[in-house]
Amino acid sequence: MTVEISYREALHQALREEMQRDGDVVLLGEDITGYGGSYAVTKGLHEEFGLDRVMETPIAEAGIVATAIGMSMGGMRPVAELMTVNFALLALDQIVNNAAKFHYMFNGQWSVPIVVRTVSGFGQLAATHSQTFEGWFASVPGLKVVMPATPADAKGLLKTAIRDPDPVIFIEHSLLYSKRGAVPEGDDHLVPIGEAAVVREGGDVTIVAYSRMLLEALAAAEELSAEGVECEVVDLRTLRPLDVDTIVQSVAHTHRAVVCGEDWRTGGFGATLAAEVQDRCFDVLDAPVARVAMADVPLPYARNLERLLIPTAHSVTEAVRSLLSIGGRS
Amino acid sequence: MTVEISYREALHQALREEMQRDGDVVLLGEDITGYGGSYAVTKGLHEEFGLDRVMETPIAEAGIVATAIGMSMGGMRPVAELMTVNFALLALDQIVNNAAKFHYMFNGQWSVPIVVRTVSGFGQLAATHSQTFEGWFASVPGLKVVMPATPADAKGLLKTAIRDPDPVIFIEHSLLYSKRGAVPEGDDHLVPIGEAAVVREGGDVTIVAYSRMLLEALAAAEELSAEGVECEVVDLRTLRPLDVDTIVQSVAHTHRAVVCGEDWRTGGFGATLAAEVQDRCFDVLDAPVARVAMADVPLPYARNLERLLIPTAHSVTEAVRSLLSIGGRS
Amino acid sequence: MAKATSRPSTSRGRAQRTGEKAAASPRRRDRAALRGLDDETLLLMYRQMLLIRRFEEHAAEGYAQAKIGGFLHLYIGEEAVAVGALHGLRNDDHLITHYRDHGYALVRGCDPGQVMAELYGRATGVVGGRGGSMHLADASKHFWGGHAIVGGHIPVAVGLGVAQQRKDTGLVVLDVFGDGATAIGMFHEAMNMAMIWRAPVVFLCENNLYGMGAQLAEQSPVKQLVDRARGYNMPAAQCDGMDPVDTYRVVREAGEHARRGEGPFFVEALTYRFRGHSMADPEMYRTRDEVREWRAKDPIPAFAARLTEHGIADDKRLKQIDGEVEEQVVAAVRFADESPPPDPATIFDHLYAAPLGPAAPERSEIRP
Amino acid sequence: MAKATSRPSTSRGRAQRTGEKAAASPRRRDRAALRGLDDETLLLMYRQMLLIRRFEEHAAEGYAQAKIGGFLHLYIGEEAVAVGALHGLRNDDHLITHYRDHGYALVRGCDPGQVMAELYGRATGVVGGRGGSMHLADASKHFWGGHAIVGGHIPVAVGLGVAQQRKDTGLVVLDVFGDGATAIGMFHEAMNMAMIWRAPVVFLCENNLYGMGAQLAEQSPVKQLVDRARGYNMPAAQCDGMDPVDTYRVVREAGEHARRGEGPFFVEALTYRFRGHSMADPEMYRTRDEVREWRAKDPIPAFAARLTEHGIADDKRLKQIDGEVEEQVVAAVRFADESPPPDPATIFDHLYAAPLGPAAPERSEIRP
Ligand SMILES: Cc1ncc(C[n+]2csc(CCOP(=O)(O)OP(=O)(O)O)c2C)c(N)n1
Ligand SMILES: Cc1ncc(C[n+]2csc(CCOP(=O)(O)OP(=O)(O)O)c2C)c(N)n1
Ligand SMILES: [Mg+2]
Ligand SMILES: [Mg+2]
Repeated sequence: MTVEISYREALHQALREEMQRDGDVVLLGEDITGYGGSYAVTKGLHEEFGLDRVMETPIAEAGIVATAIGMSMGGMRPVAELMTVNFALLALDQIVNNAAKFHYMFNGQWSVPIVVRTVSGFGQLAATHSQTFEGWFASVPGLKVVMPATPADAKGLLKTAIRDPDPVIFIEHSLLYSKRGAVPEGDDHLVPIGEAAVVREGGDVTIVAYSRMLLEALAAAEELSAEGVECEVVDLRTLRPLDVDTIVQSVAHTHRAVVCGEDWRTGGFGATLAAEVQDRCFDVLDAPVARVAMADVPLPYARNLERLLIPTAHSVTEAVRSLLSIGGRS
Repeated sequence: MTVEISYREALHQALREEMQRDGDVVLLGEDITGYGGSYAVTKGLHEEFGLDRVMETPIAEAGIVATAIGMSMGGMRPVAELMTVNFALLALDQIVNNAAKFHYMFNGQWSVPIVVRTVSGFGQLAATHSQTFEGWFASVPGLKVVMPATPADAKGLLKTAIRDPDPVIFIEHSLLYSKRGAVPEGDDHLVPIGEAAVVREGGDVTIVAYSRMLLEALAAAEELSAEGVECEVVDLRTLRPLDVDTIVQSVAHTHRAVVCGEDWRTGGFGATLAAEVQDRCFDVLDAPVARVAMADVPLPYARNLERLLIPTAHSVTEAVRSLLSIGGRS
Repeated sequence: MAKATSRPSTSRGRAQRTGEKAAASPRRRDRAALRGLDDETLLLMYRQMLLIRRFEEHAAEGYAQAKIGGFLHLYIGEEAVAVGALHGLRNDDHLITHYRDHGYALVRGCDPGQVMAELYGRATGVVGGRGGSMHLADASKHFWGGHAIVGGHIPVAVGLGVAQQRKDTGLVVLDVFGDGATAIGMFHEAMNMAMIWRAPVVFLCENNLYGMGAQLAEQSPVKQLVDRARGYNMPAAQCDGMDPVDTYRVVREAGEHARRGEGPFFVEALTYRFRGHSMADPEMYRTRDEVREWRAKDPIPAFAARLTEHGIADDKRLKQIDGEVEEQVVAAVRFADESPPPDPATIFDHLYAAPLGPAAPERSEIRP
Repeated sequence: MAKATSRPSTSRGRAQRTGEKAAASPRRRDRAALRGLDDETLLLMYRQMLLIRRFEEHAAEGYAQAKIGGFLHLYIGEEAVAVGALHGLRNDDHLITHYRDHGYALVRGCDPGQVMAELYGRATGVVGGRGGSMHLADASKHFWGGHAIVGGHIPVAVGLGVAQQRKDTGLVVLDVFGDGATAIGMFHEAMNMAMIWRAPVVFLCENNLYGMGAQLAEQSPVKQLVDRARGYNMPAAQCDGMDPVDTYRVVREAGEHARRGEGPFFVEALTYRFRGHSMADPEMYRTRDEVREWRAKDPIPAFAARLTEHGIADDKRLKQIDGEVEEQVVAAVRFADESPPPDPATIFDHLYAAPLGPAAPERSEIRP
């Protein structure tokens, strides 16, 4: 049995259910109480669980993540919210040097079971507020990085992340919050971290995507299908640990791959994917791994410029078409 | 005419000469005066130029970079020192959101002519003190990223970086400070930012390296040459803007590439290079682009473990040999 | 206002003390409070507050019509702070602010048309449509922006201040931020460094009682933000941020302190934003009563009343100013609306100040 | 010691006041200062200070012999702080420190052999040779490490403190850092948050007058670091960090304040490191005279003299302790030296606490 809810509601349910299940689960972050959460995900939770379990914090991103880390060492299961992923830069030392490393560097004496919920996205927010850094997070050993595209995965992965003993960077997408989708009913819907999903089958090109770009990829696949090009679409869902086998298996029969993301082309997660795929699939590739990504420029405010830069379904179809124009190798 | 000096001395000379040349050039950083600089690069400069031009700062990495940015807006040419690149995480917001973006987001009204000198390297310093993040810096539009391998480049590039109107992340290497090499005499030795150098010619494999890995690459090339394998070694010197043409030209005649770095394999600069090279050189590649990089794990303290993980000439020869074992495509 | 006090005195405190000892009528006292400023300046202050108010009312409309996108943070209710503070300093003193920056841009002399065009994302905007509401700037006027990372610009001002010192410009830096920003690490690093280097910086904290929805009272261990300055041994004072003249006085003294080479000064302006944090704010975190109470202190009618009471202007003159300002803003909106969007061909301009040479990978990646 | 004072009183200040009013001889006063503690505890304190001293002398040798690598930060001269502070708290109170952590590890009860083995990078080290000198830890003893990013652990302690509160453990957190760390943003965020949440945290700042080579006097706008606490309205006190008993008293009071639910407390321990910052320090930034002056206050002979003077131990007993400690340390060195290095096959262990399943890319990348 499923029920149709929004991505926002799915996340809200995940938080609420896990807080009901486990008294050690607490939320902390900026404006998550009275303001209602800047994207309204936590709305009402402070009324239900009280201000001890939904902790309003001052504006201090490093301090928020550090507090979560310390709380987890004290036996709790904190879910820290960083209002947007742009502000995560201020907490990067805490994430990279503390959260990601404690378990390893202290020889397994304790782990850091925190979730850092944050959000990427656009909307004429200009240069400093329109970035996304999943490629950076995904390069850090010790972190897990999750970026769900659908309400079902948002709910199932957030619940899994909260129960996971390792630090999980959970990146939502502002343009997905209102999207609706079927979610399994009940409070035991869990989606494993580290497993990609083939969400559309096809034999001509593999499109690897996650978060909002999954929707763009699916739209592109639909359009291309009408032209007779069948795309296989892989939703990564988890960026670290990367389910590279699922990608490799797909590319093994499509011989072509387009990897999609919203971070910068140079050094973004697409580069990580392209490097990995060309390494493991060299013999079967008929064309270079193509990347759909943000051009290497800060995002300007003006609507027309922003629209030119944000990757869309159109960018994906273009990339697929240009790949197909490259002759097979054999 | 050249003179043989150390990498440390070359950097020292560059700072000293530029400070003599331009009264707006000032240094700021932790322990760069009385302590003598943690790697002794700035030693004695505060005595020569006074504490107004060699400014000791408190321990506040974000504040240091921000101060440098503000000083540059006030018409100065600050060179900020972050004691090691590990601590740069604390200043990343300043680097990414301010230094890299002001020129673009304020429509070219002003630029941010700062140099952030910092250093990567190893020496049983354990997990938090043995990282390097050039792949991250190099992914940021608006930054220039320089990593010299030789005393001549260290001097020439630092002088250019100081005169450059854009923010330059200048990453030295702790294991290179005592290495000596020939440096052109006189105070007009400049090396342009954005130009790679082919430092050894060969027809079998292209090895792309920078900073300490260049030395390892050259040692590997020497060893392989004895076996009849001729490597072409490209010293990137600048990571952003990337001189991709030089790499592409080399790969066009070697058909194979190994890219070398010390940051993590997943998401490190090697991934950026591999993604770029497979994209531009697909038709000429006889094997996947191989990466020599740090394994995806925090560096442990114990000497034996550290030695296993740090990439060396041996890692490069292994990578080259395994590439050569892959049959040509045609 | 005490200098380098360990217990910072407040301008309000001083006003009270004056009140105690003197027998002067409230009206006499207030006239005295205006006396430092000539009528023209007072009228200019009024005009500027009104310009901000009308400008933002029209901006709110533009936002409702989706002509303005992204975040729009209105300054309505806080106008007296920007107006008073900038009158307390030289026109070429340096200015750097957080994202709630329309007021500062307008008072500093940016053309309202170009500011509105920026909000509209047009090529004629002060930063060419690249920055929007949060990133106004005009370096030629020593206005270094509009910054959207809370706290991120605070230490930049210290560097600007050090440069004034080194270059002996005689200028100071006005560094504006909100109450919420005092919790972040960069605020601390900036306050500390400014004191160590005696940088000529006036830290102006606009205490409007809220972060977004976070109440200062619950998010700060000190009741008065001037107390934050004590941890740095930095002199500090409060001013009435609903009164441009009180703000002017305190900031002027702070600025002169810095200009004399005595180092930084912290000013807390007590104020209130009448609108939500941004246009997206559901405003569930404060009561209508509280908002009503503060609206009763609206700086514009209050100042108008003082101007007429003291015969500096009559109602007619004020109405005239009102009309002129409205006209100016309507023209600004028209200018914005008629301006073209930025040319896509410029999209990679100004990524670097130096030509990149042959490498220039950025340019080759345009795939619009 | 005043609670929640705006002007923090110092333990020294108090001692002076006592001195003023009383006619007691210095010796009587000092006996009184020791009285809270029984002879056994006092002797244990002595033994622990000595253990740290001897341990580090041997560690310095190990470093000279290249058996120890990386950074080695000696605590010699500062022993009284760790000893006094930990006696002031419960054995299971939480402890988190910066990288200058040998003293805390030893006093908290980590086996000297395992600590030395850690410095030697051996499998038998407290963290299996992965951390070295800067990263000692034993979670079973509630000792959460040794941390090498200046300031990075300070706010972690706040979270630990909040957890004690929520779980009502009755425990407090001792959060140790240096004078230099008070400049960094994370210190500020931690102090602020701890006050907002009334977290049971004792912030113990070891003021040894220097960062690496940076003099506190030049790098801080406040002369006494207790003044930093004023910006947070946090109660604070100084203690004599060359005296384990004074440190004990102040930290105990601070701890009880926190344990009673009254929130955090800031303690500034006035101390001095006799050696360089790390073994690599050329020590050009301070004079021999200054070092000599402080060495004259060496806490170990000073404490020994008090013990004998008050008849708590005679020279023979102290010598015996000396011998026992030396033996213990020699055994520790032997243990370290004879221990095997970590097994390379473990190199990817504990990267994650949860099994990664089929994906597990990390493991496949071992290329040793
Ligand atoms: C580092 C950072 N964290 C969070 C935010 C989101 N945010 C924008 S404004 C704001 C509140 C700031 O409040 P205050 O400093 O009081 O300024 P005000 O808006 O009241 O003028 C927050 C939390 C941000 N922009 N930057
Ligand atoms: C964020 C950061 N910046 C710089 C350093 C380099 N560093 C290590 S110790 C130190 C001085 C710290 O001094 P203090 O806090 O007084 O502690 P002490 O060593 O005197 O005990 C510095 C600058 C670091 N480890 N982390
Ligand atoms: Mg505010
Ligand atoms: Mg110190």
